[in-house]
Order: sequence, then C-alpha cells, then structure tokens
Amino acid sequence: MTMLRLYLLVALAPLAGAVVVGLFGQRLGKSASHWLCILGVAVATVASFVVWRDVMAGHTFNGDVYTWLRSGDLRLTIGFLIDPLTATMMLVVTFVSLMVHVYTIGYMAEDPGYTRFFSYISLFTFSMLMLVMSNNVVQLFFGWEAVGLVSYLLIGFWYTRPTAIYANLKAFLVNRVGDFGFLLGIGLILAACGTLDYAQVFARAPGLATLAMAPWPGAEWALPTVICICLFIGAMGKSAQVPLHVWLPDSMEGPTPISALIHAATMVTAGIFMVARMSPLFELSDTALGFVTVVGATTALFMAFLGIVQNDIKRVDAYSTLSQLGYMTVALGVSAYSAAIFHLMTHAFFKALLFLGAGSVIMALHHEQDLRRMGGLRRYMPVTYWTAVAGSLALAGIPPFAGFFSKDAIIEAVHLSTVPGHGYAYFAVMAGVFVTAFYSFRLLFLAFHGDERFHAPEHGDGGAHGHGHHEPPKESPWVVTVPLVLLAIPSVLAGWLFVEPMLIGSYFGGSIVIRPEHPAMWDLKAEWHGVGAFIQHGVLSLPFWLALGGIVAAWYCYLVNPALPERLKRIAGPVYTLLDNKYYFDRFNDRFFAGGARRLGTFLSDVGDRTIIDGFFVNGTARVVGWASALLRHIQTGYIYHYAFTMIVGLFALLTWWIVR
Amino acid sequence: MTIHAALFYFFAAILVFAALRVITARNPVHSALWLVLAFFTAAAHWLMLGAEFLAIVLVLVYVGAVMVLFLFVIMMLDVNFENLRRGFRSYLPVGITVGILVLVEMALVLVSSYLKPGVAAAGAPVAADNTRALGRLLYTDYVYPFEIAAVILLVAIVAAITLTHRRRKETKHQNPGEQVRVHARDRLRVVAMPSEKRER
Amino acid sequence: MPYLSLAIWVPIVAGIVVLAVGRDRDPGVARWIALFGALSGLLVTLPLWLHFDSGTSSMQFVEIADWVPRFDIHYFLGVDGISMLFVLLNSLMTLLVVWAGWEVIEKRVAQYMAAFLIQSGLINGAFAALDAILFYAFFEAMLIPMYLIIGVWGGPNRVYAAVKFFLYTLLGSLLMLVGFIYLYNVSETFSLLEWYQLPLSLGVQLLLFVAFFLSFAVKVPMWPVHTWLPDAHVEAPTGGSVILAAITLKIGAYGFIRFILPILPDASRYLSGFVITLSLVAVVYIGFVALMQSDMKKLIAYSSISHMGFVTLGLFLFSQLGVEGALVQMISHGFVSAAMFLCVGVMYDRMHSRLIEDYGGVVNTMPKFAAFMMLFAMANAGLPATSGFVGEFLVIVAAVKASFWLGFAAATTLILGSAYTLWMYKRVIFGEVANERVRQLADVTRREFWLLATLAALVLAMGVYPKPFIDVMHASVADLLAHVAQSKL
Amino acid sequence: MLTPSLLPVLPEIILLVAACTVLLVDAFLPDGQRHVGFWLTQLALFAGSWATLTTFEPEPVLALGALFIDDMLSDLLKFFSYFVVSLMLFYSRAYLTARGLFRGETFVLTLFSLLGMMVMISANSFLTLYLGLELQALSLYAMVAMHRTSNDASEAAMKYFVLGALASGMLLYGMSMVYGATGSLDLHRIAQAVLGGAGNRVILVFGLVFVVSGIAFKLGAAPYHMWLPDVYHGAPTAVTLLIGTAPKLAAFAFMLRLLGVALSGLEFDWQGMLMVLSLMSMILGNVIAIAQSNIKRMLAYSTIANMGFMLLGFLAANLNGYSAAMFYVVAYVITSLASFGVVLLLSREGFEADRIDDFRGLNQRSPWWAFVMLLVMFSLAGIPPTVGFYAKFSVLEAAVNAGFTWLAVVAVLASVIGAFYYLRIVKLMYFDDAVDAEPIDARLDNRVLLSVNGLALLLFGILPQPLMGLCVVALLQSGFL
Amino acid sequence: MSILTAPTLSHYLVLGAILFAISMAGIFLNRKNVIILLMAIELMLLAVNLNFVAFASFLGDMAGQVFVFFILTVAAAESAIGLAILVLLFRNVGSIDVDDLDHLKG
Repeated sequence: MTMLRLYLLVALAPLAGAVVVGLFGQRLGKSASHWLCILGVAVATVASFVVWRDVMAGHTFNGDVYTWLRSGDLRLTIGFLIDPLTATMMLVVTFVSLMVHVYTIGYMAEDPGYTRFFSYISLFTFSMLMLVMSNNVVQLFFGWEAVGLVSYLLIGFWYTRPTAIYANLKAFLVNRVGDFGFLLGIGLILAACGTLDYAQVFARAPGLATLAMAPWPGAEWALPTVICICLFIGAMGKSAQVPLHVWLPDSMEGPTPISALIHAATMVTAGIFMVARMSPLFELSDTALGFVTVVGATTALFMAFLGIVQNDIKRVDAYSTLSQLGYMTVALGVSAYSAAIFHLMTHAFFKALLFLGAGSVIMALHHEQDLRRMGGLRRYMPVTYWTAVAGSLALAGIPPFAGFFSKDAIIEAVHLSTVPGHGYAYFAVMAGVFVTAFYSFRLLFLAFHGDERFHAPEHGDGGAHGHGHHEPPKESPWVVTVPLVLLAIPSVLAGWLFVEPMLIGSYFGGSIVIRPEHPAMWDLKAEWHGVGAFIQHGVLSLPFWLALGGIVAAWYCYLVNPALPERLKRIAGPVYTLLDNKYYFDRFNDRFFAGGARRLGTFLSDVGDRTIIDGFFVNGTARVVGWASALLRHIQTGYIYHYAFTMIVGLFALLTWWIVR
Repeated sequence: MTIHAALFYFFAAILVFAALRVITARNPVHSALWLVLAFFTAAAHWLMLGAEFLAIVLVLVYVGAVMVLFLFVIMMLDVNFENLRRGFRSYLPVGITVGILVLVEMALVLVSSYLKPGVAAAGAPVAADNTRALGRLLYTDYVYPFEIAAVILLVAIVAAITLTHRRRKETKHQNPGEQVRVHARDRLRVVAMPSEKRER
Repeated sequence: MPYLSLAIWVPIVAGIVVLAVGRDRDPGVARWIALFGALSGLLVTLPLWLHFDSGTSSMQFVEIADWVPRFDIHYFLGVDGISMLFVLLNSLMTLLVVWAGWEVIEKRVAQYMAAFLIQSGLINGAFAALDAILFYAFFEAMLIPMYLIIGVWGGPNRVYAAVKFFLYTLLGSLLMLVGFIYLYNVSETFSLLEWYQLPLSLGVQLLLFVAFFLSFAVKVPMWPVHTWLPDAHVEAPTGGSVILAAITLKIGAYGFIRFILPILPDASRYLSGFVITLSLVAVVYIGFVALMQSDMKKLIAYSSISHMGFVTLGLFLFSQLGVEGALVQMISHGFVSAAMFLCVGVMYDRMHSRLIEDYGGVVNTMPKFAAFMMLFAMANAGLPATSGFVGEFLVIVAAVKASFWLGFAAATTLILGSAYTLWMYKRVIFGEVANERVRQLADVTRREFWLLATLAALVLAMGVYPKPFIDVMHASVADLLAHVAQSKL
Repeated sequence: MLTPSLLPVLPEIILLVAACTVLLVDAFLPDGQRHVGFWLTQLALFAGSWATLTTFEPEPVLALGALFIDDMLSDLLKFFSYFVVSLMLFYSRAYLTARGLFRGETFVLTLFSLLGMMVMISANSFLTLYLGLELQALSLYAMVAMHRTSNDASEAAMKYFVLGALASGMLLYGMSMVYGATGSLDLHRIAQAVLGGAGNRVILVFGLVFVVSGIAFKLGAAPYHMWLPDVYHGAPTAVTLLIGTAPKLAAFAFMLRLLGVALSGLEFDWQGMLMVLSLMSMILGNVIAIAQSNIKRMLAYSTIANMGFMLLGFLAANLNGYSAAMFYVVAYVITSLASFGVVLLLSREGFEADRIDDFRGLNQRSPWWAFVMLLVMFSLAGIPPTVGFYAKFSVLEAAVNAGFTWLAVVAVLASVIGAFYYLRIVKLMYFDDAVDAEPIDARLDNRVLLSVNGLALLLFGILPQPLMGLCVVALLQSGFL
Repeated sequence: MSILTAPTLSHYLVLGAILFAISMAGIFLNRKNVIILLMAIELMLLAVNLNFVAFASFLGDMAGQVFVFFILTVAAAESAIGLAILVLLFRNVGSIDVDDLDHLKG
C-alpha cells in the first residue's frame, strides 16, 4: 500500500497548492503563491513519473481510498485504478500542467488575478488527475465536472469582459448537455451492472451484449448501444465534438495558458480518455462505434475547414484542436483506442506548444491576437518561432515529428476498419490532413513570416492597448521560452519513441479491450514492420503528400501570392460565408435553444404560473369568495321583514323537506 | 250540525277575519281593536274547550291591560299614519303566497293527523272546576314556574322603567339615599372669617 | 435525558424568554439571549447524532406520555434515521438565522428572534412527533410564527404573500386532519407506528392519499400547488426565506415519508405514476420558469421547487437509491438554499434590491462574497463534490433504473439547473461594475463571512464525504421500503 | 332552613335574592358609589358558584315537581356561566362607566338573564325551558336597548325583540305539537313516549321542525341567524359580550335537553335538519364575515360559523358528539370572552374600538394585547396550540365517527375561508403601523383577568384533557350515553 | 263525514295554524309600523295558546292549560318590554317605521 500514498501524493499535492493559494494567496504574495503551486505540480509530476515507471514494471493497482457513499447494495468509492492508460495520462497531465504553471509566471505577470489564476490551474490539475486516476465511473464524473468547473472559472477569468462571461456560461451549459447524456449512461450502467466500479462493470460487460431495452412499447434498443451512445454524448460535450463543439472556440476568451492546458492538452481529451477507458463497453456495440466514427470524422474535417478562415491566432489553434479531437474520436470509433490515446499524448505536447507559442506572440504584441496584424516575427522571437515550427510540423504530420506517427496510425486504422461509416471517415481524415497542414502553416506564415504588419496604423483601435507599441516585439522571458522548449522536445520525439510500444506492443495491457470483430488494430499490428518501415511507408503514402501539399499551398497563398486568399474568398462567396459563420451553429443555438428556452420560460412563467395557476385558480378562488361575500352580505338588508321572511322561508323549507318528502 | 259546531264556525270566522284585519288595517288603532275582537272570540273558543279560567284571564289581562297599553302607546307616539301603509300592496302577493303555502302545509299535516274519528271523541272537559284545578296546580306542582313568571314580570318592570324613564332636567325629585345619608355638616357650614382686616 | 423534548422546548422557552426580556430600545439583550437559546437548542440536539444507533430501524430516543386520553392522543416522540437529521438541520439553521439577523433586523428584534426560536422548537416537534395529532399540532402551529415573520419583517407585498402562504397550507393540512380522524376511527389510535400496520382497502387508501397528498404537496411544494412559495420567499426577510426553504419545505417531503408511503402503500404504488409525473413537471416546467425570473429570490424559490421535485420523484421510485437520494437531496437543499438566500440577503442588506438588473459586476467590489456565491451556485446546479450533486445523482440514477425516460426527464435539471443558476450568477456577479451603488458595495463582514463559511464547509463536506449522512438512514429507509412493498389490502 | 328538596335550587335562589338586593341597594346609592352594586353582583356570582359546588351531586336530582333537574351537566354549565358573567362585568366596567351604564339596572338585568340561563340549563320540562328562555331573552332585549341615547342600540333591540318573539312563537308552536302528540311537558316522559312509539310521528316531526327552528334562532344558526350581526353590532359592546358568551352555554343545554333528551327518538330527523343548518351556518358565516369592516359584526358572523361547527359535533347524536359540541361551546365562549374583552379594552370614552381598522398596529401600541388577540384569532380559526384547535378537532372527530366524513370535509373547507378574516385581524395588528397612539390602560383586575383569559386559550390548547374529560364525565353522569 | 260536524281537534289546530300563518304573514308583510309587528306577535302567541288549550282539552291534561297561563304572563311582560323598546326607538329615531330600521345591515 505504499504506492497508494504515492498516488495520493500525485493527486493531493496540486490540491494543497490550490487550496492554500486560493485561500491565502492575497496574503502570501505573488512569488510565494506561484512557487507553492509549482511545487505541488512538480511533486505530482515527479511522482507521476515514478508511478509510470512502476506501472511499466507491471505493477497495476486498483483499490479504494474511502467509501464515498453506500445505498442499498450500491457502494460508491473514491479510489484509484493505476494502469498504463492512467499512468500515461497522469504523466501527460502533470507534465503539461507543470509547463503551463511555469509559463504562467511570465504570461500572467501583470494580471491582478495572478494568485487566483495559480490556484485555479492547480485545482484543475488535481481535478484532472482525479478524473484519470479514478477506478469508477462516479469519481470519473467528479473529475469530469470539476475540470468543467475550473474551465468555467478560467474562461471567465477576466470576468469584466462580456465576451468572457458569455463564453464561460456557454461552455458550462454545452458541457452540461453532454453531462446529461453521460449521467444517463452512468445510470444505465448502474441499472445493468449494479455497480459503477470499472473492474466489476467490465467483468460483467460481456453479459450485457444481449440485453435490450424498450424505449417505448414495440421498439427494442440494444442496451450496450444506448449506454455507449449516452456515454459518448458526455464525451462529445467535453471533447467538443459536433454539434457540441460550439463552446471550445469561445473558450479562447480565457488566458492563453489555460487554452493550452485545458482547452487543448488535457481537459478536452477527457472524453477521449473516457471512451478508451470504457472500451470494453464500446466494443459491444457496432452501432455506437459507428456513431462515434461518424461524429469524429465530421468534426475532424469540418472543424479543420473553419481553421482556415480564422484570423484570431488562438481561434485557429482552437479549431485545430477541434479537428484533432475529431481524429482521436475517429480512432476510438474504429476501435483504435491505443491510437487515440497515442494521438492524445502527442497532441497534448504539440498543441500545448502551439498555444503557448501563440501566447508568447500575443504577449510580445501586447495582447494582439489578430493574425492580420502580425508577420515577420521570426526575427524577433527565434525561440518561439522554432518551437512553433516544430509544433506545426508535428500537427501537419510530417515525419518524424510526433504527429506523424499518431495521425498516420489513425488513418491506417480507419482504412482497415469495418465499422459502419468507415468509408466516410476515411475520406474525412484524408482530406483533413491537407486542411490541417494548410491552416497550421497559414498561421505560421502569417505570424512569423512576411511583412511586419504589427505597426499598422489601425492597430490598437480597441483603445485598450494603445501604449508602448513603437518598440519592436521582443522574445519572451525564460519562464515562457523554457516551457516551449521543453514541450518541443516531446513534440519531436514522443512519436517514434512511443509508437511501437503503444500501438503494437502490450503497452496498455488490459486497460484497453478490443474484440476480434474489430480488426483495425489487429491488422495494423499484423502489418507492422518497425518504426523505420512505418516512416518509409508513411512517406510513400497519400497522407504525407497531402500534408506537403497543404504546406505548399499555404506557402503559395500567404507568402508568394498574398492576394490569392482574398480572391478565393470572393469566388467562393457562399462557402466562405458559411465558414465564416461557423456553419451557423451559434446562431441556431442562440435562436433555437437559448431563445426557445427563454420564450418557453416566459410563457410558462407568465401564462402558466401567473395567469392560469395563480390568476385563475388561486386568486380566482379568493376573488370568487370575496365576490360571494360582497354579494351575500346584501342578504342582510337590515329590514326586519326580510329577516323574518328568511326565517319563515327556512322553516317552510325544512317543513317541506321533512313532511312532504 | 250541532250547536257546538255552529258556534265553532261562527267564532272561528270572526277570529280569522279579525286576525286578518289586524294585519291589514290602515290605522294601528283599528288594528288594536281588531286584535281585541280576536282575543274575545278566542276566549269564546277556550270556553268551549273548557278552559274557563284562561278565557277570563285572556280577556282581563289581554284586553284589559295589554291592549290598553298598546293603544296608549299608539296614542302617545303620535305617528303620522298616512304614510304607514305605503308599499303594502306591492308585497302582498308574495306575502299571501308564502302565508298560504305555510298554511296549506300545516293544515295538511294537522288535518290528516287528527281528523281521525278516534281522536275527535277524546274531547271532554278536563275538570269540573277549571279555575280551582288550575289554581291548585299552579301553587303546588308548578310553583317553580310560577316564581319564574313572577321574576319575568319583575324584569319587565325593571326593563320598562330603565328604558323609558327619563329624568327630565326640569323636574324636581328627591334622592332618598342622599337624604338618609345626610350629615349635619352638610347642612350647616361654619365659615371662619377674619374678624378684621389686619394692617400691614 | 429526554433529548427530543429538550430539542423542542429549549428553543421555545428561549423564545418566550426573549419575548419577555427583550425591549425594542435595547435590542442587544434580545440578540444575545436568542443566540444563546439557539446555541443551546443546537447543543441539545447533538446527542441525537452522537448516540444514534444506525443499526436499527426502530424509533430512538422515544418519549411517550399521555396527552389527551380522551382521544388516545399521546405525547409520543421518537426519531429514526430519517427524521434525526432534520432535527439537527433545523437546529443548526435556527442558529444561523439568528446569527444572520444580528444587525440586519432593527425593527422589533425580540419578536423576530423569538419567532424563529419558537418556530424552531415547533419544527423539531413536527419531525419528532410519532403521534398524528401531536404532529399536526406542531405542523400547524409553525404557520403562526412564519406568518408573522413574513408579514412583519417582509417586503412590500408581504401581506398577500403571508396570507397566501397561510391559507394554502391550511387548506391542505385541514383535509389531512380529517384523514387523521378517519384513521383514528378505524384504528382507535393516533400512533403512527400502529397505523403502519393498519389494513385499509384501496378505495379508502386513495381517499386518504388525496387528503394527505394535498397537505404535503402544498408544503413541498409540488407543481401545480407551488405558487405560494415564490411569493412567500420573495417577501419574507432573509431569515424567513432560509427557514422556509431549508426546513419547512422538508416537512412536506417528510410527511410523504412518514405518512403517505407507509400508511398508504397500495395507494402510493397505485398513484406513483401520478406523483412522479407531477415531480417531473416540477423539475422541467419550474426549471424553465426559474430561467426567466428577474428577482433573485424568486429565482431561488423556483429552483427550490424544482429541487423538491427531485425529492418527491426519488420517494416515489420506491427504491433504496431513490429514497436515500431524496433524503440527501432534502438535507443538501437545506444547506444550499439557505446559503443562496443568505447570499441574496447579504446583497439585499446593502442594496435593498433583489432585482437581477440592479446588479452586475459585484465580484469587483465583493470578491470574497462572489467566491462563496460561486460555490453555492455550483452546489445549486448540482456540481459534484458539493452536496447538491449527491442527491440529484442518486435520484437520477434511481430514475434511470426504474425507467430510462424518467431518468431522461429528471436529468434535464443538469442543463436547466445550471442554466438558471449560472445565468443569474453571471448577470449579478460578473461583468463590469453596473452602477454606482454596486461600486460602493463593501465585501462581507466578519459575521457574514463565518455564516457563509459554515454553510460552505457543510456543503463541501457533504459533497466529498456523504457516507456518514447516509449511513444513518439505511435501516430506516429499508424499513420504509418494506412497508411500502407490503400490501395492506 | 332549606328543605332538602330546595337544596338543588340553592344557586338560583341565591341569584334571585342577590338580584333583588342589588336592585334595592342601588336605589339608595349615590352616583359615585355604583361599584357597591358591582361588587355585590360579583359576590352573588361567587356565592352562586360556591353553592353550585357545595350542592354538587354526581347523580341527577329532580326537584320541584320534576320541573328542575340538577345533574352534573347543569352544574358544570352553570359554573362556567357564573365565571363568564363575572368576567364580563370585570371587562366591561370601564366601558360601562364611560357610557353611564355602570348602574344597578345593568347588574340586575345581568343577574336576571343569568338566572334565566340557569333555569334553562336546569330545565326538565318544556315549561321551565320556555320560561328560562324568556327570562333570559327579555333581560337581554332590555340590556341591548339600555344605552338609551344610541340609535343603533334601540334599532338592534327592536330587531332582536321582534325576531326573538317570532322565534319563541315558532318554538312554542313546536312544543305545542310535541305536547299534543305525547301528552306531556316533562322531558323524560316525552322521551319515553316518543321512543315508545306513542304519538303521531308526522305530528312529532312537524313539531320538531318548529322546535329546531327555535333552537337555531337562539344559537344563531343560518338561516335563523339574521338577528345576530345586527344585534352584536348595535348593542353596547359589554352587552354584546354577554350575548356572545353565556347564552351559548344555555342554548347548548337547551338544545341538548330538547333534542338529546326529549326528542332523542327523532334523532334521525333532527340530524338531517341540523346538518342543513350546520352547513349553511359554516358557509354563510365564514363567507360573509370576510366582507365586514366592523369587528363586532365580523365576530357575529364568526359566531354563526362557529355555531355551525358546534352543530357538526352535536348532530353525531351520541356521547361523543355531545361532549365534542359541549367542549366546542365552552372553548368558543372562552375565546369569545377574550375577543370582546380586548375590544372593550381598546374602547374608551367616546370611542368604540369596533372597527377592524382600530386594531391597526396594535402590536406597536401594546405587544401583549396584540398577542392576546392573536391567540383569540388563531383559536377562532382553530389553529393549534390554541383551544380552538381541539374544539374543531373534537367536533370533526365526532362527525367523522358518526359517518359524516363529507360534512367534515366541507367544514374544513369553510374554515379555510374563515381563517382568512381572522388572519386579517392579525395582519392589521402586526403588519400595519398604528394610527391611534392613545395609550391602553385599564384597571389592574381587568388586565390580569383578560391576560389569564388569553393564556387560558393557550393552556387549554396545550392541555385540553381536563376540560374535555370534564365534558365527557358531566354528560355521562347526566345520563347521556 | 262532513267537516261541518262537531269540531274535532283538527278543527282547532287548523284554526291555530291559520292564525299562525296570518301572524307570520303580518310580520313580513308589514313594512311600516312596528306596532303592528308587536300585535302580530300577540296573534302568534294566541295561535299557540289555542293549540295548547285544544290539546289540553282533548288530551284531558291540565298541563297544557298551565302552559297557556304562563305564556299569557310572559306575553304580557314581553309586550311591556317591546313597547318600552318601541318608545325608546321612537325617541331616538323619531319614527316607528320598519323601513327606517336599516342602519344596521350588511
């Protein structure tokens, strides 16, 4: 049980930092605060590494820390399941988090919410760790919601900005839509298995295959399908899959470090992790897998298109993230869970790198995020530039950068898959490669190459940052560049280091289950001839050429012939409008869901509550009684003869009733 | 038709007519007089039923005392009688309808219940000497109600005096209580006066 | 020691003392006596928790004495795992409310404090009573202090609200009284425990169900007899809203547990669909209504209705999970709604407005307060690791277990609940400072801080480690379910 | 020396003697010494209660040619009556003084009306019932009119008188029918005759309708209630207090003896009639009360409604029902006493605190009296922990027990309507600001007694058993099973 | 059997009923004069008395006559008080018009 203490250390060290800084940050001061938090996360990182080594040595762990709740025969616990999948995630999370912590020192240096920010990101690290280390679904959900909360807090970190607080509310609500499905999925698992502990659920999973539920009389749905789709809806929310992706681009309202940490590297991949974790269930339903594949493929391709038309440097990265998440999802759909996790990992590194690089640029330009007002920065910011190049190459999937391996593996797996929708998915991921390369190098070229547009006169029209722009941009301080470099290393190396163990070897051990009916990974393994051969094959195959084509196209469009994009924009007017409006998702949601809910709420409140229930029934009754009272009191006319008459009539009535009847 | 029956119908007719006139007469004095007539005829009925004492009492007490009191009050109040009958006619149909309905209902019950031959035969004088019998009862078995009746009369006296007796300011009257409790010093006041003015 | 009697009478006596001693000219005395009374009220209830035996479903700390032998009415007290928690919750809330009204209430302080103390004793009585008439007496009597609290210290429309509150509740409860009397005529006793064993035909059960249901549904309140609640909450002073939301609503749900389910199991099962439908309507319909409220208190009031919909839903699922979920939801809602109302109170005391539109950017001037309110808003939205999650989770899971679509409808609260809570939070707390008055706001005082901190600690504790709260219920809930399962026809 | 047969009548004798004494003594008193008559009256009441206690016998005793019955029921009701009248005099002392009514006639008439009630309570014959009723009624007619300069008072007295006489006529007509059918005026003999099947049933029921009408008038049950609001309103508040309290006890005894004893054989018939009366009273009383702006009038309608409730218990026609009704009446009388007590307390020279608005902000002026009035209002509304709750509870229980559950349901619905106007008084006292800043002061005895009266509402509400048990035992001992 | 034979109990009772009905009609027909009301009441008592006397006679029981005796006494006292109130009313209101007695109402 000594390892248990270590696991606790991993989780609780960031929490301790978060709590202390959160409560006393104002009094501790800036440096004490950030060092405390960094210390916490560093401890967690080191411990995670130790854990990873331990797990690699074959020591998996599944045990409870304490019983959270007991009800009937249900026992919910807080506990850890430490297996290769978890260990990998822990390592990724703590490492990226650590990098972001350090980076933040530089990035947030002048922000009044400095300590608060550190508290939040440490809290986030804790939450994310709880999520990945969980040994049961409830704790997963805990972490799931907690990261959502921190994400909400961080998107709205600059709470005076209307756009920020709009974005964080939107993010939370859209995530809640996902959670809605997720919770139903959890409920169904519980109903079917009677437990929420992973090990027990998976042990009972094969028995579920034949179960079905009747949503209405006559219909019959396979239970695993319903469960998996419900769970996947949760994943769609968190991992921003179409149509629940709308929150992620807006989440860029938050400070850049958290865009890197939360909205690129870790939190948004929680959905991917969850599906991978639940692979024994997903394996039971081809329908669900097909659904996952189609959703993922759609996201991968169509979100990538949006990356092309964005001018905000962070938003380009955001759509890129969406697209990459689509890739991971497709991988999940074709049962290539390990490929998904592999891509998750490489993506965590290079996307965090790209975001932090973007942040570095933004800092240098005094919070300018518009690509049209950048350019030529490579001379001023060499470290940022070269790390960005590495990141972009990785993203575009150029060998031997990390992205190449993971993306190629996914494309291969889709190619080999037989799951429903795989044809469409194959097309989508292929096309996506070109688009990805195009927009990522578009960004690179616009930001770092070409003319220096940051001196342009219209710069600073917002009025918020009209100071000190006459100096040339300069490279960011070491707290920023060091994390960039540290992230660039795995962005380059992680691919070929891990591709073989993760995809082909037994890296994940029993933590991922793939049934023989889903051949993609099995076939991939069968065709495996080593890393070299993989690269060789990759270079000779279509995706590589597509990626190169994308880069070249970007080069042509933005460096050689900068007028071309404008012309294309005019030619493809409707398409451009569609893309510029992000396929009208936002507008539809605003009108239909938000507006509809408001209208319904007003209707129910005004008509239902106030008019019908209160107005008619409640006050109506009171009015009727009051009216009756006002009326009946006139019986009491004050005239004796009326009184006497009443008495006599009463007598007469009684007489009649009792005598004549 | 026996003489008994003839008398009954004769007095009954007068009684009913008198009663009707009581409530329909234009002048309250007439009403009172019609009521007197009603009492007389009722007394006659009672005589036929063997309640001689009560019949006498009815005439003595009612006609002799109560109705006189009524008349006295009517005279005293000096009301303008011209207005008093207005509106009577408009309520008449309703009044008559209800009156008749009640009457019919009561009559139906009473006729059907007591028109049986067996019941009719029971009519017989209660006691040979009605007054003596009643008097004996009153002072023996019914002494308690008798006392209560006395108290009721006392209440009537007290009430009538309390309500109507006015102490006019101009009237002079004695207060026996004050007279009895008077002291010498109230009558005679010794006033100490300074004998002469003192020079300063 | 007669702990239950103490729990009832200590606050009441304290209230009377406050009334007798307190003078309007020198409110300090009344405040301190009230605080002392409330504190002792809480202390005497602590042994209930400490000495509670969670292994048995039978009543504990039982006290029984003849009260009205003419009708075989007894002074019969006892708690089980279900009611014990509410006694504690109530005593705690009373303490908080007395504390919360410390400087805020300037008008007739002694009467204010006394009303709450007396109310507290009466509520404890209702939770501890095992004799129907004793229960009824407490149940009704507590209307009086609340009526005064709303009416005397309430807002501009307080009269309407107070009268509506009173009459609405009275209507239901009087019908229940007739029901009690009917049962007495059948069984010759008013002891609840004996009524649990009483065989009743389905027709009779249904009629009694209607009578009881009206009473408790109004109190809960369930849709569509809920409209008194928003009015009462809005007009009541902060303390009144806190007690109303945190405690008195619970008595309605408690009535379901104590009376309807075990006494009328067949009717309950027969009509469970009906109750569940109303509960779900409450969850969904009220969720939408809450969304569009412009008054913060009204919004929270509607959210209470919605949350209580979960309680009734959980109860009528007839599963351990559902019932315990409902109970946890009740306790949690006690903390959370109380905290939310206190938060609104904190702002109201400064701004004298409860309208959302009058606020904006409060976080700029009241950061600590904003942090607290964030926590409570999240708890209200049912975020894990807060108490709000536990109950909702259990009920939703239980609902899914019963029927997927039930769970589906119930789970909409995940979306609606966070929508109305956070939208309000956004408009009130976030953003630029909206106006001068907001700019002049001062952050929470020390008193307010500890008040909110206490509740925050409870909310978190229950969210992170609900086991001790639930463990005491198991036996009693199992017993309850056994009663429900057993037909009495 | 009293002969043994007169011993049971001792209280009545004492009262009669006292009344005459007061009448005489008062004639010789100067205006400043009126309190002598007052204290003499109080002494008489005390002596009467003492005599009632000392001559108490558990078994019923018939006296004076079986026209008088002294059973535990009568002792209990008489005892309450002394008590009520005594309190009434204490409460109204200042009020009467301020209006020049603090005089011998008032005391004498009060004592006579009390005597009438006692005769009714102890009556064992139609004759004594009737005479007691008239003694009481005539005294009250006079008392209503006693405030001679008041137009309202004389109007009220006239209405009371005419309608009362009409009701007496109906009652007598009914009695004559019953007499004709059974051949007796003695209650027990009538009962035997009715139960034995003697007499024409149609005639009996025919008479019963008239008798019930007469009773309903005395109680103020709809539709024979019309006199009540006007009389309550017009009479001096002190007299209203008297009319609103003790006569209800007597009327209960009256009804019990007539229906519960003499005509118990017609139970099925009068149950139905009372049901109609009860329903109409509860609904009409409660509904019309809402529209009132005068508190005396409002309380009058409240009385009507409360009598409807009492009938609800009575019509169960068994020990359970009678005892419930009796408890109800006693509880009602105590409550009513306190209610008018507060109204009297707030009145002062030249000012009748009889508008509902006069209660505005009472809590500011005097928290204590506001609290007493609060208790009164909640007791009338039947909210625990006041005695009104148990009163309502027991009549509902009786009704349900006798199988009239639906009636109980209607009753509770009516009482919800009723709660509205009681709440309004509380609202005025507590929620509104005072307009009248006049201090409230009263004699110490008045304050103490009224406070005790108010607290009694609470006490009997919390510990109703002694009173309830007493009612049951009294009825049991008096032969009601 | 003709009804015009010897008067039976029914005859007297019906006569009483007629008187009773007339008096009731009088009470609510009379809109103007309070004195007539008092007289109508006397009439009503007369009807009752007639009943009692008839019953007493036909039952052969003196109790009925005793009752009548007391009713007469009470009626006398009653009219005294009634007239006293009437006088008082006249002094206060200046009228004995029934229609004027409408200050208390509602």
